[in-house]
Amino acid sequence: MHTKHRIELIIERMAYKRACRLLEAAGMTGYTVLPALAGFGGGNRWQRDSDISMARDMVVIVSIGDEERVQNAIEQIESLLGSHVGVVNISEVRVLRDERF
Amino acid sequence: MHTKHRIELIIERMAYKRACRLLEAAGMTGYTVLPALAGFGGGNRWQRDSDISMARDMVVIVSIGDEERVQNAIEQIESLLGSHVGVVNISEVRVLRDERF
Amino acid sequence: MHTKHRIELIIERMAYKRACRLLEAAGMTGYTVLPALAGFGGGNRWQRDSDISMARDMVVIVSIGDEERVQNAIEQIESLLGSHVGVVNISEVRVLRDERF
Amino acid sequence: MDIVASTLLSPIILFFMLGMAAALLRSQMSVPEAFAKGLAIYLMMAIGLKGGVEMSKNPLTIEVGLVLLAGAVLSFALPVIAFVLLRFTTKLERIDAAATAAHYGSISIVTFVAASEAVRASGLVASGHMVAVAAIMETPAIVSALLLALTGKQAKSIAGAERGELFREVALNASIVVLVGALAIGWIAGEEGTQQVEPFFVGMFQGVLCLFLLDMGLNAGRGLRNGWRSLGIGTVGFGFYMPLISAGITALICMALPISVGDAALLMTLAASASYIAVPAAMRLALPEAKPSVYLTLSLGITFPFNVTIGIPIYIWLAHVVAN
Amino acid sequence: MDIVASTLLSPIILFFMLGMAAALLRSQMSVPEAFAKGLAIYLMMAIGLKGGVEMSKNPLTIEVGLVLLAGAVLSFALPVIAFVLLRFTTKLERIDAAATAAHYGSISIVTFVAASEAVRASGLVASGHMVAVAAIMETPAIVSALLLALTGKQAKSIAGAERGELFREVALNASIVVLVGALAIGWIAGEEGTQQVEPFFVGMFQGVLCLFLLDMGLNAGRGLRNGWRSLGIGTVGFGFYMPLISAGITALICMALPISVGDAALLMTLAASASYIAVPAAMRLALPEAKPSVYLTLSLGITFPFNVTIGIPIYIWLAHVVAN
Amino acid sequence: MDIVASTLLSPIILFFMLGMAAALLRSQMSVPEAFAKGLAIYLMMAIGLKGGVEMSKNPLTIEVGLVLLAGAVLSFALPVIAFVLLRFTTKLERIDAAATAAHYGSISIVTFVAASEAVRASGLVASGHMVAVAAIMETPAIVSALLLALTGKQAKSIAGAERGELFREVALNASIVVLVGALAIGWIAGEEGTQQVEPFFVGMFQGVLCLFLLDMGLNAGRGLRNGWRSLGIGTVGFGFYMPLISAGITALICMALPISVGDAALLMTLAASASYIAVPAAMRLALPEAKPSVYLTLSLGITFPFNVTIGIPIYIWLAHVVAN
Ligand SMILES: Nc1ncnc2c1ncn2[C@@H]1O[C@H](COP(=O)(O)O)[C@@H](O)[C@H]1O
Ligand SMILES: Nc1ncnc2c1ncn2[C@@H]1O[C@H](COP(=O)(O)O)[C@@H](O)[C@H]1O
Ligand SMILES: Nc1ncnc2c1ncn2[C@@H]1O[C@H](COP(=O)(O)O)[C@@H](O)[C@H]1O
Ligand code: NA
Ligand code: NA
Ligand code: NA
Repeated sequence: MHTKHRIELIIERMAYKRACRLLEAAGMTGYTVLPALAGFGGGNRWQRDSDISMARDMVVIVSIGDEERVQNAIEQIESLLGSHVGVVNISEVRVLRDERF
Repeated sequence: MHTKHRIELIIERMAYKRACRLLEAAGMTGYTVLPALAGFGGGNRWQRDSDISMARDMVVIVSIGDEERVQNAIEQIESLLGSHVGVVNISEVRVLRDERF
Repeated sequence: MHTKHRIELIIERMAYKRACRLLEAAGMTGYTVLPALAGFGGGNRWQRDSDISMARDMVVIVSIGDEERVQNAIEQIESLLGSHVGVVNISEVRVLRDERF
Repeated sequence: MDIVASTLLSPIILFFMLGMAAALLRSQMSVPEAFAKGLAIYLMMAIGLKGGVEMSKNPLTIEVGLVLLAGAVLSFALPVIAFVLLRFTTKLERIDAAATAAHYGSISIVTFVAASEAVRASGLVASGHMVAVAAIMETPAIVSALLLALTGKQAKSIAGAERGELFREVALNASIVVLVGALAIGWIAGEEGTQQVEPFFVGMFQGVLCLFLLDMGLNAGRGLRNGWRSLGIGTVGFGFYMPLISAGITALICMALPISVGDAALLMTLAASASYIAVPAAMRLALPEAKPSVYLTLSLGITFPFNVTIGIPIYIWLAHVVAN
Repeated sequence: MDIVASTLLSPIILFFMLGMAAALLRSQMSVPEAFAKGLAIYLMMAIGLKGGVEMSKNPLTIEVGLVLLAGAVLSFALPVIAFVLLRFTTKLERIDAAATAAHYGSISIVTFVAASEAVRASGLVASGHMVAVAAIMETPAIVSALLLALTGKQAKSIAGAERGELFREVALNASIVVLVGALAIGWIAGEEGTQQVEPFFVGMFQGVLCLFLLDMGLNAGRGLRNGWRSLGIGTVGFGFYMPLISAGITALICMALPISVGDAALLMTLAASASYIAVPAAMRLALPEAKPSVYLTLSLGITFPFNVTIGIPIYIWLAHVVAN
Repeated sequence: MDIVASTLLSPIILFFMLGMAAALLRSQMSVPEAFAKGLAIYLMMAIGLKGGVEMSKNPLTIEVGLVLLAGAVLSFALPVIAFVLLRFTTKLERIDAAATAAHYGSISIVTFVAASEAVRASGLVASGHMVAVAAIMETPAIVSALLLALTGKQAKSIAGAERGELFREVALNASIVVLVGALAIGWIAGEEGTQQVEPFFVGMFQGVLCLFLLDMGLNAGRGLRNGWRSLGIGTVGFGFYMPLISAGITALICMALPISVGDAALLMTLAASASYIAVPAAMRLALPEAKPSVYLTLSLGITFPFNVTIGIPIYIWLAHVVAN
């Protein structure tokens, strides 16, 4: 078991490809994007099935990698987040198969 | 980077608005709800696409906030969970943009 | 509040039932499966809505349990992962209602 | 019997059986939930519109009012019978018995549609206002069952701010909104006004129903395969005899009502059918401790297949006996 | 007026009102997003094909070119007017005003369809190339609004590699791809070539529209209920008077154009309608700081209901005045 | 040639090309997966029912049995040829070559449908039992390819408890369940019994196909754009010449079979088509180490577009040569 860092980035669905490109550029070897169903932030609630434009939909991007790359990725994401509504959190996790990261 | 707490609440889809209202009441500044596809608990399996009533569907609510509010939220959720089938876990994470929480 | 371990297993949708069976066999009392929308790994990107075969879809399995069972589960999953493309991570979390795990 | 054969060999029922067989053989195929929910909304719109258009052709009479009243009373009363039977003949806990009882007092709109087809196929005529009866029977059973559950000690679970939420779920769930709304729209717009939407809502109806019943078969089969172990033999039996009891009671009521054979057959079917969409959802809110594996397996895995195959021909036959 | 009654009592609008009422009464029902998006694609295919087939019957004339040009100019110009009005009469920030302005310069294809039905119902004729006008009006408003936003200091947000992404979202979004594509296919295949797909794309159209408008009503009502608090009275008012201003300006232009009454009514409707699918998505990419709760509540919660109920009859009446 | 033009200019193919063009131009539009999967189930039901109804009109003859047998043999044998070609002409690993071979032995039902339309459009007649041939050809190729893969050392991967799961996925996947089930239902219910569902399953078929092919075009284009870099030139070439080889071999077999021109064209199309729904899913279970970016890019990104545009006219022409 090896210690890695896990980024969890909650961001607008429309902007997720931008964030993904940043993760790739920062050298992360993989990520997975999960759809959200509903949420609340800044005093506003949203719900996927009540908005056909998808303009308020959010997704959660999970990416696991070693400390250095994650640090790298976070710096880039920080600037992206300047204009977007996302929330990002990082935690330490243990993983199998170190060679994959 | 600032340390925050991350609540992850797995609860019935039909009841998620109740849980969300508690989170809002506890002062959490945001949360995101993810749909689940399938699951297992109490000896029973369920699958989203095999149940048109959605009565067994679960969702995962993720909410990040400071320790105090999370503590506050958890107390409220504990009473809600008395009758519901949810599972809740809390972990420590680091976040960007402290001012948003 | 009690300390438990949280497994997060990212695996092909087609193979998730195999992983679930292993978790059940390892004595985990529950798990929840979340659908993914898109992802990147091994140099390839995928997107759910661009592939009607679902052959590239991934899911995220979250399962919370006590240390011993999680250890047990991980050993089994390690062998499953031999042939599958999954990523697995483990973290420590605090939970309510110890008796449910 | 001829009705039995023509019911069992109609494409609708054959697709249901196909789905059920596939699920029991453990095929992994499934109809995506979002698609099936969309079809369900279509079906309720189509049923409501049809009923509304037909109602617009005839004046509302006292006879219609009596049938509506009979429906409401049945929906209130049947859960009490179901609850007592479950408590005496099975080991189900009070709360599971009450939740299950709610399902059997309420109705299954797909069973209603299947019966409407069978009624038409056997040369009978059914009235448009039976859709209104279906709508009216959705809710009282839930209220009735909650009262049964709350006489126990779980009372706290529906206190406070959640009552509003529960009320909206019970009174404004998708089935009721769409069914009653489409009924009203059909009534307002009338035959002429709905002519342009007829190819979609009338022409496609039977076909969409096939697709939907394929999914229902998959759901029913899967529910049965996963759930039957958690049910005792008494509970399984209940899934078979309760519809017959409900239909029998309704038959008695029909003898006292000025009701046509076709309408009587549909009223019996409504009474005999068990909800598997609206009520399970409401129960999750109102009685979260009740086990879905009990009530869903019973209503969807046992009673629904029983009704659409064997039940409906029985109810039509019974209608010939009690009405005229 | 007769048009008003027949518009308001058509099943399409009644289903819209049903959805809106259900949402305002806080019903939890919803149409799954995946299903609604599928229906939206169907509708755009059907509209495009119909327009293309009709265009294939007539040669392209200079008159058609003039109407297309008028549409493009309106789409460019209206956001400027909307922006100025919002900045002077409301407290919206520059970026929110610009994002909102983009919506009002662009168009709502469902409003267009509802107007087409009303035009037809009132005995007028509309041309196939109005679909091309609709397609052409989708995009210029976005460009115009971005220029307005960027004259402020947010300029950095659309720099660099993101411009390509934004261009593709704006020029190749689903509405434009499907609408323009289907228009071309209808044109190429002609009446004969599309005969086989007619039962689906023509026969089902009105019915699918009912289902879609039920969902639109739910969305609009929910948007309104959640969002109205965040809008000042001036902003709410804008949602009502801006469509009238747009239609009025278009009416003036129509007086100078060789345009039929039916086409004029549609052009006014296009100008008066506000986007709630393509533009919000583009704004999320281009101006992520702008608040969706402002522009979506306005366009979907206020202007869309206004247009499909009261607006369209007004525009048809106005078309009789200015065109012939 | 006339067939080529009428194939290429039919709305179905034009919508496919629209989708492909949009994806290659990097439009972000997409058809939600849940909706597309729902349409796929509809299409398979419609195809199965149609075949079944037609089969119910004619007795089953030895000739039919021979064509079914030919289909099964082809599905078994073609993967061997594909595998050998891939191993000798490309750098693909054994497991990737085997997984790809499975796709080319199995069939694409949408290609089959497109060919059926083209056959009909060129004045030929095809038999209902060709749907049964399609169903029979789905599976043997998978078995054959697994044997090829397992003669290597990956043998362990299909051991133990997973064999049952794999068997169910292969023998009871959605395509087979729905196709064979609907075929049987069409056969049982016959023309009269399915009359009520005809407006949905026959009338809508062409239109739904347009919508589905728009999505297929998007998928194919996106697959091609993302995947072509990971394929060598030899592998890309295989995607073009393998369908021709399969069709050629089938042509030889057709010379020995008592088969009509229309049926021969369809049999060649089935042989030439490559699976992109059922087989990829099965490969993920059976050979998870094989790369989807190889086999999906080939079957969906190259062979499918090739077949529906150029291939089908060639096979129809070839059918005229070998059958009569
Ligand atoms: N503290 C939080 N925890 C989890 N999700 C959040 C949080 N804050 C915001 N979100 C998500 O981000 C979306 C936009 O929030 P905001 O950036 O506050 O407007 C919300 O609708 C939520 O889905
Ligand atoms: N230990 C667990 N880890 C993750 N999810 C769980 C766990 N236990 C229960 N769940 C989820 O909660 C649902 C209800 O479980 P239960 O409350 O045990 O009936 C399950 O179907 C799972 O989706
Ligand atoms: N480091 C990672 N973090 C999160 N998800 C990953 C990671 N690596 C791979 N994945 C997911 O697993 C899928 C297959 O990746 P791979 O096993 O690298 O081919 C990807 O498409 C992602 O969805
Ligand atoms: Na009942
Ligand atoms: Na406009
Ligand atoms: Na083949």
